[in-house]
Amino acid sequence: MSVKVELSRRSDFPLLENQPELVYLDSAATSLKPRSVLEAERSYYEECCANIHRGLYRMSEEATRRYEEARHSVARLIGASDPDCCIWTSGTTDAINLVAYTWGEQNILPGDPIVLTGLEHHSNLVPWQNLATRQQARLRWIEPRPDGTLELDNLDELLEGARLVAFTWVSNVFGSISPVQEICRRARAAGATVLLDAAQGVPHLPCAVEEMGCDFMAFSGHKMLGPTGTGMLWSRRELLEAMPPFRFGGDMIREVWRDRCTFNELPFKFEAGTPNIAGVLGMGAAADYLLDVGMANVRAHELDLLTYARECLGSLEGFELLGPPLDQHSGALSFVYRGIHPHDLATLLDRENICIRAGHHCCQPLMRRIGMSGTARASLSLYNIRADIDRLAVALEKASQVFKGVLF
Amino acid sequence: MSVKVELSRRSDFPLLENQPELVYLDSAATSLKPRSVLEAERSYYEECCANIHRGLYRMSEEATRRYEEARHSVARLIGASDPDCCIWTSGTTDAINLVAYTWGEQNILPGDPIVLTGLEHHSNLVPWQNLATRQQARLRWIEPRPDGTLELDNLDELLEGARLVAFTWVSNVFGSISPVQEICRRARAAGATVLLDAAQGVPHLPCAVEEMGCDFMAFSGHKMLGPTGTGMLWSRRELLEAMPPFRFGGDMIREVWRDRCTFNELPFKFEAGTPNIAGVLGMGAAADYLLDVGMANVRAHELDLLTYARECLGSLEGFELLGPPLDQHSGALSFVYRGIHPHDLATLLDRENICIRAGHHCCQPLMRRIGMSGTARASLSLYNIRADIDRLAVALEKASQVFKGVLF
Amino acid sequence: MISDDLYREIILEHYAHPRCKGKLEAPTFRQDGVNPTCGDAVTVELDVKDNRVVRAAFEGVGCSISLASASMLTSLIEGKTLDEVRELAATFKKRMLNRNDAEPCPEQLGELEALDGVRQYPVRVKCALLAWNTLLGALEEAL
Amino acid sequence: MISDDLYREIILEHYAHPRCKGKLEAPTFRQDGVNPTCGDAVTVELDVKDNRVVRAAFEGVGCSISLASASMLTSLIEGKTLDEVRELAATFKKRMLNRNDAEPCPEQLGELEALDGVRQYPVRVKCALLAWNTLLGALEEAL
Ligand SMILES: Cc1ncc(COP(=O)(O)O)c(C=O)c1O
Ligand SMILES: Cc1ncc(COP(=O)(O)O)c(C=O)c1O
Repeated sequence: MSVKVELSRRSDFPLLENQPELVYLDSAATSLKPRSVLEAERSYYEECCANIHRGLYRMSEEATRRYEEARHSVARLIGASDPDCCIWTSGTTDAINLVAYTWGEQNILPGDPIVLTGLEHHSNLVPWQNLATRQQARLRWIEPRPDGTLELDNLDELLEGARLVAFTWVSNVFGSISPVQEICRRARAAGATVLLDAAQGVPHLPCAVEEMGCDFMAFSGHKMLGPTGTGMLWSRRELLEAMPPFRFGGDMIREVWRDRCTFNELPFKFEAGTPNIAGVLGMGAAADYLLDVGMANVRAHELDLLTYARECLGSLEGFELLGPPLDQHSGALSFVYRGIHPHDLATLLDRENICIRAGHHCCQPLMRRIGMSGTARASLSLYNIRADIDRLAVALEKASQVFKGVLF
Repeated sequence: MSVKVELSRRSDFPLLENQPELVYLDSAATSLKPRSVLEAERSYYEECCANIHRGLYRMSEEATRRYEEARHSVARLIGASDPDCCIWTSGTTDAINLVAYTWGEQNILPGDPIVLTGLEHHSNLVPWQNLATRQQARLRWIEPRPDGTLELDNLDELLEGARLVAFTWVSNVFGSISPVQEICRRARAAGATVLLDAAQGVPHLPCAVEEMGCDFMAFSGHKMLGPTGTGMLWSRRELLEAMPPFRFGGDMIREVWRDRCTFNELPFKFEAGTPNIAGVLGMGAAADYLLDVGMANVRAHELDLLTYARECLGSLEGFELLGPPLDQHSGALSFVYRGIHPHDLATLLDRENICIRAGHHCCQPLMRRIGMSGTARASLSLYNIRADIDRLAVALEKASQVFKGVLF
Repeated sequence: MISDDLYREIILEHYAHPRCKGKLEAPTFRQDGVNPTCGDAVTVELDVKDNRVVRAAFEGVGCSISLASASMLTSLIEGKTLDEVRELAATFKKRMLNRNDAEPCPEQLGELEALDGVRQYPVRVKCALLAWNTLLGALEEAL
Repeated sequence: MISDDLYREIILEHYAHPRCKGKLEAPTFRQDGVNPTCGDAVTVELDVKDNRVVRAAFEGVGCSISLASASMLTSLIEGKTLDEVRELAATFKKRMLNRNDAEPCPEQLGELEALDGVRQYPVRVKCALLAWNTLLGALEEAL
């Protein structure tokens, strides 16, 4: 992707326009938002601010139309042919908890193995831990290698009798891309249901959810250029129809009596109460934006940046990249630098207007496994440019001055 | 409140500026938003768009600071002395489900009576219905009178042995204000825990949550001038500390191992995953806005409008107000008019640029109880003015022309 | 009565004086339908002999559009074969769901043409279709 | 080494060469502390005789600020009575949490003054306080 394209994209992001000096390298935590996303929210509030689905006036009708159109946009982005199978949630965490409380309660029985990987974010670990405790199920672990790739040699053993396999598409710590299709294929062959945590996948990689082989896919809007408070759960129709609802209340019902009720059809059965209407419209606009750029172009741009970063930073004395080979690498660059503690690095880089993250990245068990208390992580998105990497390299060297004579 | 004050408030609402011809009388469904709320969201996205709580750079720190400041603002609005007892949720429905899944699962045992009123919105009924089914508990009913007030003569009988009393502060159908303190006092004297659905209360009435006597209070941001996708659960510290968490994931944990974890302190224990950061800032700005106007002034303005509306509409031939005496009336005016079906009314009024709601208002059991399939409902907020009522009266008479000779 | 794109005279006429309103003695098919959004409810009953609708009736609560549509439906289908009824329903649904169809209303729809104006009010289209979807539910049993 | 408002020489000095690092044989009090936000962890051990800290030690993983603060803490409290230690901790916490305190640093805090610069970095204040909060936890047992 040429510099010209990069720059024109950057001007779509008001925060970068307002702070041209800023180098934002924390998109794995949350991404910046393009103008069209903010505009989708603003125009809802200023032009057709009404509740949806039940209104008999035009403004409410228009809000409802935009709400359902946004669902179509995100369905298109992930390659889902049936928008009714795309459930709005408030984020990845909410989507995974939805599955744990509904499908999980119904299908995980005492003694059932649940297979996770050692890479999982707390949001794709703690809900299963809790479910396992409630249902007396057992957790099994696909082990990560030190570079964030997964050890699959003993996979068939782990899958024996497994009811559920839940794993991340892309590690938020290492940026390592899991072999999704292989794991899904082998898991389903073993009779397991598969949940894919796509929080770090959908924003970076082309997605054809129906071909990946998973049964559930969860992701967040705020990491894919959309607003906070949005997310989605995708699943197959048979599964969604067989599941009990999660939250109960308005909109998810069909008929209500004092002692019982019947539930609404998909997708509404899982969308109780007034949803995050403005947020949903923003997430739809984010999907449209990504579709417009093209996810293959997003990936190509990211690969270019990753290649450059691995070269440029890799040549710094004392820089150690924690991560997989380039072709399995997406989004996040974790590293250690000259023994400087990640917090100290983050503070020193912040002084140079560079935002990186430091710590356990909501992956404490992974940190224990690799024997670290945390890493420094720079993570990328389509608005980053090579100059951001240059700035990072210079700032790292400057940071090293502080600890010269102390650590090295 | 003088007309001058009214008008100056109206100009705070961009949608009213953009559509001066619009008469918005559906605030019980969702309210319009003042500029300061949109500005709070915009400035987050354009100035300090970062994830909270874990960032070590200034932008993230600033986002965290604003997020916690918003909690203080809403705490102030509802009179909560301890902001840690104020849990962000995605809305009233989410907040009530949180209580049902956590406190409910732990405290409602087979045979336990749960007392509800016949006025409840589906969101404060279906979660309890479902809990009652799961736990084999029983529902008992405080009966509504035809004007939306509650029959309390047999309350002590209903309360015998009750574990939970869940009821609405203000009916979203009739605008009737429940005698909150009396019900709470008697319920707690009988040993029951009390949940107050304040979705229609907080936007309209002064609130001193610690003096009302309830144990839980749930409300939505989008009905109190704030963004969609926001809400709050307030409770007492002892209760919140004794409750298990609801959603599991990032941020709500303290330490995580593969097989177990410990939970974070209040309020974070209940706020798993990346929250609706922009929405929360908007809800904080909405609280600031309401505090600035003063809830006593909001109520005074509303009483003025209700008085005027009851006079002005009440004198139309064939107009029948469904609702309580003025001093127990807030927000919503339900009515029937000349036998014209509420849907037909809503469509005919929409043509005159007047937004009202028609139908069961998510209260099907209540509709059955009062023997109607729906009502027409005009609902008010602080940006409404007497001229809106005048426009409604004229449009009703015009609508009646269509059905003249057909119905009357 | 004023002239109106939505509330045509013939609709109000059916609303005020519904045809075929009531219950059949021993209907061959009977189906309840509700519109959960608004609480409208309708029951459609059919007497069918030799694959032909001999009598039809409806009962229900709802707005002028949904009740007028139910009234037109029941009066139109009497005497038609089940295949003809299915085709009529399909044609009507297609017409109602295509807001931008500028073609004249298919002749076959007869006085249902009066509901053409509803297409400009998308939320009310559900009202116009309630009885028809209920009818189709009843006919599924007939297969 | 460059001069720096946050990373003062004395902090880096403690970080590079911590005092009192290690374990005590049979500590009177022992307390673990973690900062869940970032994963920093510290253990504080005390030998207490006649209400006086005879020896103190710490172990832990963390950034320069949290480890330097732990090192200063342990070296400062040796020889002090528990009441003096509590007062010192309270004074230090108050100082750290008041970003806008323009007063000179209380003399009592000694070389802890070097941590004054941390106040301008609110998220790092937690690092500076980790060992102190852990100490206060240990002292609660002493009551
Ligand atoms: C009384 C009452 N309770 C609960 C709700 C549900 O609120 P939300 O849809 O914001 O979750 C509403 C809103 O419709 C309401 O009016
Ligand atoms: C891999 C992964 N899974 C899940 C999550 C949780 O997402 P959210 O906080 O938006 O619910 C994150 C985000 O931090 C993540 O990186």
